[in-house]
Amino acid sequence: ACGSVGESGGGAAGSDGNGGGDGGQIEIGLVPKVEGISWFQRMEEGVTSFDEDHEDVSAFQTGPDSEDAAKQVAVIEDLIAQNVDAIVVVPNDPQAVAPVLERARNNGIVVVTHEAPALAGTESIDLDVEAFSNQEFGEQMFAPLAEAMGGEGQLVGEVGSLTSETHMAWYNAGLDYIEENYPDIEVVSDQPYEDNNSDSTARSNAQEILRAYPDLAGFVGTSVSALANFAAILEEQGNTDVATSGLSLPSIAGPYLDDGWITHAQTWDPAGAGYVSCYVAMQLVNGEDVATGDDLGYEGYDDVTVEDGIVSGNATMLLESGQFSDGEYPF
Amino acid sequence: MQDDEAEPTTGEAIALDAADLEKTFGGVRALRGVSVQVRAGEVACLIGENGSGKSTFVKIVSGVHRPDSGTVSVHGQPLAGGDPREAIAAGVQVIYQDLALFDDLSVAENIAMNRLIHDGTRVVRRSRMREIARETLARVGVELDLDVPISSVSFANRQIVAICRALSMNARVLFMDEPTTALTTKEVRRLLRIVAELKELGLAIVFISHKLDEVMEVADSVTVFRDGSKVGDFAADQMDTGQLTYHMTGHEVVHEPYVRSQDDDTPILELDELTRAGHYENISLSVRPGDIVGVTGLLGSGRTEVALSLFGLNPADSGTVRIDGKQVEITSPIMAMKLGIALLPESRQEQGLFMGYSAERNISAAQLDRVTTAPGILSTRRERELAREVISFMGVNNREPRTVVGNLSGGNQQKIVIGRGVSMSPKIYILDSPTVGVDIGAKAEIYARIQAMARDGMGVILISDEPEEIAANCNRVVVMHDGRIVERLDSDDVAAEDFADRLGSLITDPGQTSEGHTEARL
Amino acid sequence: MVEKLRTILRYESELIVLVVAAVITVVLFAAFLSVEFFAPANLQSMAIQMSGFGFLALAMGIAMLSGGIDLSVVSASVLAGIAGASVVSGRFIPVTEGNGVQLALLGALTCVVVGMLCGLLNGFLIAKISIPPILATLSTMILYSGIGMAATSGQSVPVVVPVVGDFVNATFAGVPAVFLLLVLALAIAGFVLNRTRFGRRLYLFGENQVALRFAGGRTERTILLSYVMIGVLVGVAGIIMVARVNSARTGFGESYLLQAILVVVLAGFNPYGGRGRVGMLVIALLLLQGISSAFNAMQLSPYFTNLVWGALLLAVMVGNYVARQHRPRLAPKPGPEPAQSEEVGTR
Amino acid sequence: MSTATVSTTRGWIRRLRGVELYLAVVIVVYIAVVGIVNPLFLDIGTLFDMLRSGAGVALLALGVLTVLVSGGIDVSFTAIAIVSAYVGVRTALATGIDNLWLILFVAVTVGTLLGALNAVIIYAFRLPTLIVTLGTASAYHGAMAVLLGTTSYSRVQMPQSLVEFGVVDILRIPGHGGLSVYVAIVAFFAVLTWFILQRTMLGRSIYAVGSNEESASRLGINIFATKLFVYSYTGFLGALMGVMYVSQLKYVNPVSLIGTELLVLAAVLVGGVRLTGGVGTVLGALLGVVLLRLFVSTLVFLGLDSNWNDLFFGSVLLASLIVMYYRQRARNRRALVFATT
Ligand SMILES: Nc1ncnc2c1ncn2[C@@H]1O[C@H](COP(=O)(O)OP(=O)(O)OP(=O)(O)O)[C@@H](O)[C@H]1O
Ligand SMILES: Nc1ncnc2c1ncn2[C@@H]1O[C@H](COP(=O)(O)OP(=O)(O)OP(=O)(O)O)[C@@H](O)[C@H]1O
Ligand SMILES: [Mg+2]
Ligand SMILES: [Mg+2]
Repeated sequence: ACGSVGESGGGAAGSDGNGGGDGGQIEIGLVPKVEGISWFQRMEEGVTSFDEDHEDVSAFQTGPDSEDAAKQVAVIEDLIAQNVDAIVVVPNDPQAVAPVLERARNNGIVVVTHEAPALAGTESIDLDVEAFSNQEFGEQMFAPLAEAMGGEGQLVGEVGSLTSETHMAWYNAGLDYIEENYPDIEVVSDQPYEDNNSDSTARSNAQEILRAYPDLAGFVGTSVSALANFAAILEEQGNTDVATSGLSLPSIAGPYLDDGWITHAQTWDPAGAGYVSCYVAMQLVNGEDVATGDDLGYEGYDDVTVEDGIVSGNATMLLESGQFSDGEYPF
Repeated sequence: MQDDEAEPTTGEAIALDAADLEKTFGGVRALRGVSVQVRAGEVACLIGENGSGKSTFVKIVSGVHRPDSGTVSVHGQPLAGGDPREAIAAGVQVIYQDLALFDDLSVAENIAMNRLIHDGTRVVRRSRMREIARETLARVGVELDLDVPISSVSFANRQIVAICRALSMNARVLFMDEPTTALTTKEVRRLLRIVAELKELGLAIVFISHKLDEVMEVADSVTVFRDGSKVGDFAADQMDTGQLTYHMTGHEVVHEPYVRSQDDDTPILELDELTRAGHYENISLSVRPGDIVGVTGLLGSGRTEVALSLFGLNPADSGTVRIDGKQVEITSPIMAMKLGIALLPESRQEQGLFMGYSAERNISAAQLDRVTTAPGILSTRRERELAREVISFMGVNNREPRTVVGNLSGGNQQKIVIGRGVSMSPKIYILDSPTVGVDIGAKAEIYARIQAMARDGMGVILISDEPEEIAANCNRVVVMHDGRIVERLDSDDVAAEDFADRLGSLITDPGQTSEGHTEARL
Repeated sequence: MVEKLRTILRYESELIVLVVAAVITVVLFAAFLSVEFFAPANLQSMAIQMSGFGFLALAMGIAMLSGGIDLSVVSASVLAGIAGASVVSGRFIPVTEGNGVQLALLGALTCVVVGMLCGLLNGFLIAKISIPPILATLSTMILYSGIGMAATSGQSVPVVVPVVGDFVNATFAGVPAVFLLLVLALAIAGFVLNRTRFGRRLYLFGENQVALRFAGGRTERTILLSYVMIGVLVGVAGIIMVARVNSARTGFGESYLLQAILVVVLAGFNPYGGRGRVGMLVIALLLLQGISSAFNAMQLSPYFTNLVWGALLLAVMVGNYVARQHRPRLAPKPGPEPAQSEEVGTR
Repeated sequence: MSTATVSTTRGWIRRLRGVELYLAVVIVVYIAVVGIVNPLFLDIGTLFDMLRSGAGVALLALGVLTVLVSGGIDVSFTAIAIVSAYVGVRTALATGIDNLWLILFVAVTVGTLLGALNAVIIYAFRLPTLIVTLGTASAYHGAMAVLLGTTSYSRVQMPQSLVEFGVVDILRIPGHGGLSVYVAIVAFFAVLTWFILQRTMLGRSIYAVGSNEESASRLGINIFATKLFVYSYTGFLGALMGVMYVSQLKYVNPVSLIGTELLVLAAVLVGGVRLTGGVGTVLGALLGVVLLRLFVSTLVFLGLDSNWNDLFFGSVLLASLIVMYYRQRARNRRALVFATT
């Protein structure tokens, strides 16, 4: 399948809009969910290195101070008003940014999203960039856990929020996988618990879950807070009966993996996502396509798939014990 | 007119020497070069109309305010000014006009706090607190529950607490800024006796009051203020109240006793066996057009509670209220006002006025309907007209309707609240303690207005602690005690020569007519 | 004329301080920013951003006039938005070719009604149960977002009627319609607060609620009504939010709560009641929006914006203090005067 | 001061006890209900867990109590907490001295100073405390982010002394977890705060200032010194809490914690502490914290779906407030207190 995009004249229009006295540079603004947390600081590194790699591009990151879709919309509106050439967004709530992104496109601005497959193929965006297939990522998360549980026992899950599209996609894909392959694993709560990406909530959830389910055999956390705090509580209690898996960062999961409190952790490099999203945006501004098989200049994205408006890489990063020498974590 | 210094009664040292004090508050000259000297063992009374600068003088000496210029020294030691601690350390104690108590702290703590602070106490023992409180209370001869918060204590007892707090220290100069406003005759007597004792101990006492008979009783010298300047110092024994009044106001003040002149005797308001458990019992009363019915008694005798019931704020349990012969159930102030009842509340600061707002806003607050044009839309013009009307009828000294009432003197504030009620042309006007803290001149003007209203056919209920006030204004009087009416006096009693004295003793000693007990409630 | 100017100089110190702060800010922007910042497109975008938030701030301001506070403004407007969006989501009422406009109006009405009900509950708790406003609205803040969460499972409620989105983009003579709506609301609120009986009672309540009761004001009804009015504003804010993002979801706009309080106190509203003017609120809103957009344009970190907001708030308050030292002792206008007593109290 | 008469019943002391008693009853009933629904809840380990996770909030509550009693409101304490802790951590990282005492020292110094700065601004310019602390909260945190950045540090990157501090137990019951040293810290400061407020002249001055600031100054109470103490102490407790917080989470995230101040304020107010000053006890404030923590941390035991969290929490909170204040309203009416709110 030839996954070429650029059906819209977005690229050309973008170049036109670029005439506004900025020395012919292509301006790309990346709007993260929130500024100041390590994930997006790492993403900014990717944006910065993209900016440095490309003379004719000025790429920068600017975002809100809290994970609030309303503030993110405001930042995007300000970018539209400045008439940048492209906007890259990691939406807090894809639905909420959709209209403003559509407006951006109507103004001839190229729009690329990351972590918003739901917007792919809509009028709101040109392309969505994913580090991997969310379904696979979810299965990858649950498989080693089921294995470690010996294929049986109680399992509890926790997500950042029930409204997070990607978290729920991983969780549900994982559940389907378990249902099919490990019928003896019992998922004890109707719905995953929720930590709102807050460490203190994740921590007290972990304590309560362990008390309320004394026979728990497995825990899966799709948010960084969920997995890390659950592991921390296991460590504090010296509890070795529960296998754990989920999303994490090298610097957070590293020590727990080394000591065995985390069974399995995986992630993707936000720097790569930032770099590649900017790359895609630049291509579209220049009126060029992104097609299956292209190399987008970053590890894990050297052979991307483009399908239904989604550019998927192969950038899942499995975290393993002893993978990084002490303290030398990339992020 | 004599303006010369009064001869010092004793050869004692000068305890307080304040020279050339000037103080301006954002344009208002509160003190204009005032000098006052008080000797140890002397009671110097300070009198003057509302806003003449008496309290400001006190606050400067006690370090609450810093004077713009001028000096203060206590027993020869000059004070830098503007620091209460310095003044207290020098031996200055004040019973403030507003008492300056702590509502949420207990009686014991309120009394002892002063002492504890200046003893440099760091760790507080409750027993020590109570001990100090008990000692000083004993000195005044009053018993109070030490552990209840001040907010649950009657105003009279609060005044006692404030007095005790000042007495708990070994003061050398004691200021008493209207310490008797809420006290009844009996307590006033006691206080004046204490003043005499303290004087014997060599204290210099500055006593401020609007009640000239008290002043005449304790004063060695009298200092008169007018408009921030000192009119003069006078030896008390060479003066009478008439002369003092003249010095204060610049004219003679006479109270004309009120005689009812209406001939329509059908009552506008009738209370029949009105009862509210714990507040008052079996109150029966009727008011005819032109009546000024005095309601008096000790504090806590239930007068205010009855007034609040008539104003819809304290529903009665049983009994009936009839207005113009029709039985009514008054459930809210609005309804009371619709029925033609107006109330001047007891506390003008807390219940009467919006202190930070202008006079016109205060006046229109009770009858916004009257200053609207289209339904619900206010008219600035009408509001101002109404304010002007009230201000001129009541004779408020500051004629600018935009003046913030908090900046008016007490008497003028009171005129505004009273005038607000008058402008509603009520059938019945209930005045709860209308002249507390109001100077002689303003008092006379207020009396004149009240009587004028009654003459026009309004029924007035006048709640008051002062026998003189009742005597000067009422044609009928009821004395309440412990929630019941214990005495009714009609126009013949009121007209009698010795009425004020008789009333005074009826109030202080209601035991004459009932076996009631003199413990203050509420 | 000169006389009038002098009066303004003497009495309107708070206004002057705020205007001076605004002027300095604009001058600084002019120095540091390209002309593009003042281009119509950017001004339009700022106007749109201000609109939804402006309604919330106005609502908060009204609560503060009575000495209260409404911590539930954002969650109530989101709940209203969810209710309104459900109407136009096609989930309950099928959307056809012809009924788009009617549905949109019905949705808007739903928003306002739900907002009003939320305000009514707040008002009831405050006026009739006497729960302190800060506690009452804190619990309803949690409650309202709880209802929204339970009703939607946290999912976004999409809007499928296109007119809703058009509403935000509509302009009259280049001015966004939603902004005109805000201007209209501010004007009406200003009128109601300053010139009507109800507004006056609200101020009087904030100044001294006991005195208002003795003056025959229906204090409880006034407070209840004021929260209903807040509810209506919050409902309109809900409409604007929904229209802007074409959907509604719990948790949206939460960060606007503290910002609303900030803008209101910056405008000189006294959290203890009785003081505050809609006109000043307009200036404060413009100031805050200007700073936020300008800093975004300069790609400054949002934390830097916070720093500047905080510092600005303190600077303006200190400016007011200094100006107050020279204030004469007359109340200025029939309008809600900002006079302060000389007391030591700093509450 | 336009705030008029507030509660004027006779049994002030009795009534205060009333609030505490009421809270205690609600807490016991609630625990019983959760225990019946899920007996696993009734385990000493659960208690240990809750004590530990509630410790930080309890410390903040003690500070908030002190401020409220003095007649002020503080909304900057969470900002102070995280800023101080972050400065402490950064100091340790920059100097390479991985020592708990150093971090604590730096943090509480910063916290105390920031609190003191609040007091100076409030006092010098006679400004409403809510406004000042709203401004400083924004400014402090903004300044930290601008000057130091917002880099977060994970368990291995942060000072190890903090990681160790977070897991110290003073008592362990095998199979049920342990009682954190945090509990001892909170107990110590609860007693200290109680002692200061109730038994020292400083504490009584705080009540006096909260009750009537003008009167307090006329009595010669040093208003500035009192406020300086109140806000500095709150800053101090905040900083301590900040360090405990990052230690416990084993993760230093300088953009966390902010936004929780209203809940802490609510907990303290639920505990019967009066918003306008002069009234409040340590016991009440702590019971308020216990109650709110219970509500938020029993959902797993109750088996409630996460979607129902807020609805449940909001309703229970509201219901208890209604009962509490409706009774007080009725009492006030009889006592002829005329304020509506
Ligand atoms: N803190 C203040 N700010 C502004 N004006 C003040 C202040 N204190 C007093 N004034 C003004 O100074 C003048 C003198 O007031 P002061 O209180 O000294 O009068 P007073 O003689 O004690 O009156 P009263 O008999 O009513 O107690 C008045 O005009 C008053 O309004
Ligand atoms: N101590 C009190 N404090 C408050 N209200 C009281 C008190 N005592 C009695 N009330 C009565 O409570 C009722 C409510 O007062 P208010 O006038 O403020 O309410 P409202 O707004 O008129 O109420 P509604 O909407 O029922 O007409 C009135 O009837 C008032 O008189
Ligand atoms: Mg989210
Ligand atoms: Mg005086």
